[in-house]
Amino acid sequence: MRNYLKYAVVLVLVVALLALGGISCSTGEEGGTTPTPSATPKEAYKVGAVFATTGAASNLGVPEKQTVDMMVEQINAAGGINGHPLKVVFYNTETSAEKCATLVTRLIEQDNVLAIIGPTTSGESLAIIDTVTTAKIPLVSCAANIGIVTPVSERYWVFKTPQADKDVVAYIYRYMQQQGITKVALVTDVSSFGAGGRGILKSDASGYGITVVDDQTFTTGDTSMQSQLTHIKGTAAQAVICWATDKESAIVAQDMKTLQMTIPLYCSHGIANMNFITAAGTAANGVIFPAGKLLVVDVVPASDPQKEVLVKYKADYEAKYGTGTISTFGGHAYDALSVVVIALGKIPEGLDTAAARTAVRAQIEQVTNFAGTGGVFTMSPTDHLGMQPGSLAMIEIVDGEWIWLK
Amino acid sequence: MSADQFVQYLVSGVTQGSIYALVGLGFTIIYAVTRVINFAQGEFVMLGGMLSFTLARSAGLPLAPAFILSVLITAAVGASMYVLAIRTAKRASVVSLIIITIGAAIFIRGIAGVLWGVEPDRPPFFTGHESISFLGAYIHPQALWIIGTTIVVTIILHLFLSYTMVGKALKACAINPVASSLVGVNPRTMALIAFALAAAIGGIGGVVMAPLIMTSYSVGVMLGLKGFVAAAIGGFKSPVAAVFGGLLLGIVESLAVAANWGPFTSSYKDAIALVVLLLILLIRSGKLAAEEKAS
Amino acid sequence: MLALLKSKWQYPVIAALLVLLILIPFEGFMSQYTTLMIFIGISTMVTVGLCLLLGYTGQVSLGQAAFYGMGAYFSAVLSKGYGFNPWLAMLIGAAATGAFAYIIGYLIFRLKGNYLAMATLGLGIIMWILFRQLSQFTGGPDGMAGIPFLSIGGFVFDTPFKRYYLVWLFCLVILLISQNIVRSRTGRALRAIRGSEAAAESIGINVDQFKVKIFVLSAVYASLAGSLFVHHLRFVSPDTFNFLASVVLVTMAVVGGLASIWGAIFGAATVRILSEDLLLGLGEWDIAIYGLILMVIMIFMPEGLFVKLKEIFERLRLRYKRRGAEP
Amino acid sequence: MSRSVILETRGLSKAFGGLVAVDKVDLSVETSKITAIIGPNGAGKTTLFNLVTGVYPVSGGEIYFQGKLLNNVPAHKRASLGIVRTFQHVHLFGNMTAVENVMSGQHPRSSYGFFEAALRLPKARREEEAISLNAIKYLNLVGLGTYAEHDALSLPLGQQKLLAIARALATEPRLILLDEPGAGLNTLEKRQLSDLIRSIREMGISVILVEHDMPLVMGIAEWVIVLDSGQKIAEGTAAQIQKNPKVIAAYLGEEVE
Repeated sequence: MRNYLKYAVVLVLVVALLALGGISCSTGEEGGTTPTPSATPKEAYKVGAVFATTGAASNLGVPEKQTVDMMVEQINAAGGINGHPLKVVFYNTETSAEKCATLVTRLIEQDNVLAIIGPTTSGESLAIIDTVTTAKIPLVSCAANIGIVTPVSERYWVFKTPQADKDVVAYIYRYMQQQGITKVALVTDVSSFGAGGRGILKSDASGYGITVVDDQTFTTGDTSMQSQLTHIKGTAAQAVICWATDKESAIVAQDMKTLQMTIPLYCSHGIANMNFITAAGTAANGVIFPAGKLLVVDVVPASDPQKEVLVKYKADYEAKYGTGTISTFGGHAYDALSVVVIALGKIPEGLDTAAARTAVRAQIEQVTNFAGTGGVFTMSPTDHLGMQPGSLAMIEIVDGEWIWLK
Repeated sequence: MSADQFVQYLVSGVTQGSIYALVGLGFTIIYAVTRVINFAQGEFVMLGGMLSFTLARSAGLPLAPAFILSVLITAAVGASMYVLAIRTAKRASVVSLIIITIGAAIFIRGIAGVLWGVEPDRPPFFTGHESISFLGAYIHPQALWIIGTTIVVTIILHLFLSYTMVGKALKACAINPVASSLVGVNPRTMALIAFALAAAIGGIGGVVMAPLIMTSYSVGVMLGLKGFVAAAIGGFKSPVAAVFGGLLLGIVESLAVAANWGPFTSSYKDAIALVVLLLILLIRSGKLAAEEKAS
Repeated sequence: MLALLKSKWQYPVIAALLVLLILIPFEGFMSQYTTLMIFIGISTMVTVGLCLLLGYTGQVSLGQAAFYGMGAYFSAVLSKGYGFNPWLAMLIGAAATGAFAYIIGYLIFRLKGNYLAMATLGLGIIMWILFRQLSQFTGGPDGMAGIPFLSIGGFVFDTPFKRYYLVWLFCLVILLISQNIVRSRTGRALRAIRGSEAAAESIGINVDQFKVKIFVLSAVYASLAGSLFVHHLRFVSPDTFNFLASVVLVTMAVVGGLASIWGAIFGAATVRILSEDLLLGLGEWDIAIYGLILMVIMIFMPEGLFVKLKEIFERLRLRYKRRGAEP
Repeated sequence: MSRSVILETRGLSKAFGGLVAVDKVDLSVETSKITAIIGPNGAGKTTLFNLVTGVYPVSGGEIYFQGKLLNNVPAHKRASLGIVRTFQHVHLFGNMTAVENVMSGQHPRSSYGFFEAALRLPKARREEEAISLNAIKYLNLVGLGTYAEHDALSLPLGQQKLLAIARALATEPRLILLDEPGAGLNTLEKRQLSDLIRSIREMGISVILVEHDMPLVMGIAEWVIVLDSGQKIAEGTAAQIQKNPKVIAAYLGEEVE
């Protein structure tokens, strides 16, 4: 009897809070309320975006979000998509798979977006595949793990734009072969990104006549990798491969310098931004890593199909957010949103939400020879990444500059 | 493992240990006086680092003033945290107070994220960045600064607690708040001092370690956790115990990497360190129980 | 509170609110909150355990996410990896987690107060590391996707709509069970332990044994919640169960109010709704404001929302009565 | 040993580190009598209680309860054997009402566990009914029936002490040890206390009390044992004790009314 009453109290609060929630989200993002279907002929196309602008992957998520903000301004300034203004509803996942899942549901059910771009990390992406598939809404992920789009049969609604780790690893190993390196030591982050790289680095090494002589890891946020590197120093490794994002990679570079290790350091595309150079300082010198051509746009030949978009994107981004802020992560978001915009441009007028989502997915799969910042994309029913070869550049850092090692 | 390597492991371990110790000190001071585990301690360290970065790099202040200013501001933050959040919570139980410190940590981190952005920053090194050779091992000059600071801070703290009026009052309050209030020591004033002191030490730590380990709005989370473990190993007893805990933690982690046996690669180093913590706690609890019976 | 029972308008209110809880997931009503409510229900299940442990017995656990995670991973690994029936997997998970908690509790409860907090914290992080490193079973830091749905006979819980009722059924059952325990001989024993261990011993309460029992119970709650979590999200990854997750769970318990297991719903709802709904509009400031709100709640209602709400309720009732009295 | 002895100690000793708190004490307490243990501060009275109730392990000697060796019986088991104590610093359960405090005293006299409780099985209901009835009974016995629903700590000290006794009685003991029940009570309350202690004895429960208040002790105690610095220096009836030179010597400096 007493606990009946408590039910009452409990439910009152829950409902009250929920109601508040309703209010806030309608006041929250400007005009971000549910669209009244075919109210005005040219109502906005709504796209959802989920990026990790705080938490472990924030240094990837922030440029991604900033890129999207910039593109929305540009597209709407240019009259939108066939006269439809573009509206992006953005939420911060705080690099949490669980939170990401709730937010994506919110985008689908409350904001009625037509497509979703992001999230930033592989873990978050894998966490929402089921959600978007059951809800029948296209997702263009900005995360590395190839498992996000394979097997395609189970990923009907899911696409992604960043290079697959497998391709990047292959690119590094091929380069090492040329350099005559046969023994490497790995030092990788235990995070989703680092572990993904580590797995492929270990499994694919033999294919290039390379043996992994030491396999060290560290925890995201660790403040020193000296012990791991000391262990590596005791092996016959001819090079160190570090798979992590900028901060941890910078510490590895610095600790190698401290330990006066002379063997070269190869890093992942996770350090493709200025943060790494500013963080590692002089220790960044001589670090080699593969990345999209974005970083070395100046020396990309005019003949290159990407040249134009690379130049424009870099110019616009740095004009808006300051020189040296460019990063390939923002590029991934650029490619993701562009693919969606292309698709939106081709869907017929006056579809209801569900039909529009289906149409957008179909159109994304049709995208051919789209020159993005990360590479040239040709999607197909059998390939939801669709990145064409030759999109990567091997880059060395020399006196704080990115040099393309052709 | 060669002798040189072994020394190197120890050197790296001691460096890390000193970092953990500097964070652990703050935990210990506040816990001893207020019985509150201050989850915002890591954020104090973060503030020290970020402030010194802003003052040194952006405002172009020379090292000394940047150092002092950062520490003072951090101490002020700690004090105001006590006055605004902890002291105003009158009827709050210790658990509620702990949750308040968690709230404070999230708040400070959130503000920092907005003010400084999310990318890592590095204040200038105190003295160069060419590593120094030492018994066949190498050590970064900044690491020497960190170890030195830890030693100095610990000694000063020890002297402060043993020989000054305020210090003795703090100690008394730590041992028995009720009794000490009877002899005219105001626990609230002591708590205020404890928070300011802990924040200041956190700030000092942040300033000296930032050039080596870099700083960003979120470093407080991991450092706070390690510092807590350090303090826990030390039993939240005395500053010296906390430093011992920090060093032990650092060295265990380093040697765990060195061992590298079987499946236990370096990815288990944190786990191994925590197992050590658990063992120490269990062993101590035996003693604790005995003491309790005796008292 | 007893006096409250006399207020006559309670039954219609309760009825209305129960109907509301039932209606929430319906299209065009509040269906957009279905997912959020599911997660609130799941968090509540874990938080109830913490209320019993922390609020009634006075034992702090900073490692509850470990048990939450064990349930989740047992369900995920057994049902996806080894093709077990999900319900069986859930059962095995709960049993194994309970047994584990019993062994740990047996060792740990020689520790008092904050030592216990430290030990459970360490335990929680170790489990998190294991979830991450035993990748041959757990899928490592990327986690596992495509975990099967729960189903009864032919009826599959394949939509949030269906799972909403499943989760809340579990949640309410657990709340009622806990309610009964709290109101029983056992409940008094637990509160006695919190009140004075010496006195509890003196009247024949086996303090250590009860501590372990309640620790096991809270672990089992967490494990069940974890199982429901993976069968809802159909994905599991280690970071859901890291140190911060444990802290959030304790926060939920304290914010809701340790004085009553019903506080659990308030805690879970407040924390989740704040961070996953209310504050989303605030852009980059949301995290700072969340921290601020957390502090304010604790400063002005240290006993938690539930107690506060009871007070307000009581006041309203008295005013209502006085009105009735006046001619 | 004779039938009528309920508690007996032989060479009972307790040492904390160097300091010996209880030193080879031989006691034999008769059934359903009121026995008082007196002695100057630090005589080891409370330590003796803690040994009998199992709060401390003994350092030497034996404790027999109704002829059964008690040394290795854990504290919480002694209550179900029929030994219960009250505390100098009341130790009520602050997070409960008065009646709940007494109900928790019924713990060793009820048996239903987690499972029955969780599902409110008939057994649980039955026992709960009995428990609350008994609780009320003991509350009335100490004259607190009207305060059943009050928070335990909201009561004045005098009533708190009575409540603590009610809680102890609820364990249905054979022997109750009262640790300074009179401390901090006014004359009226003390008179009530004496009456209560007598009526407890009437219920056939043996009473041992440690008390500083001599009038109270001499008023009700049928047998008095005097401890000084851990050793038994005298025992006898109140009259005998008051004349005993050793006792007077021991109390020198402390006022004996």
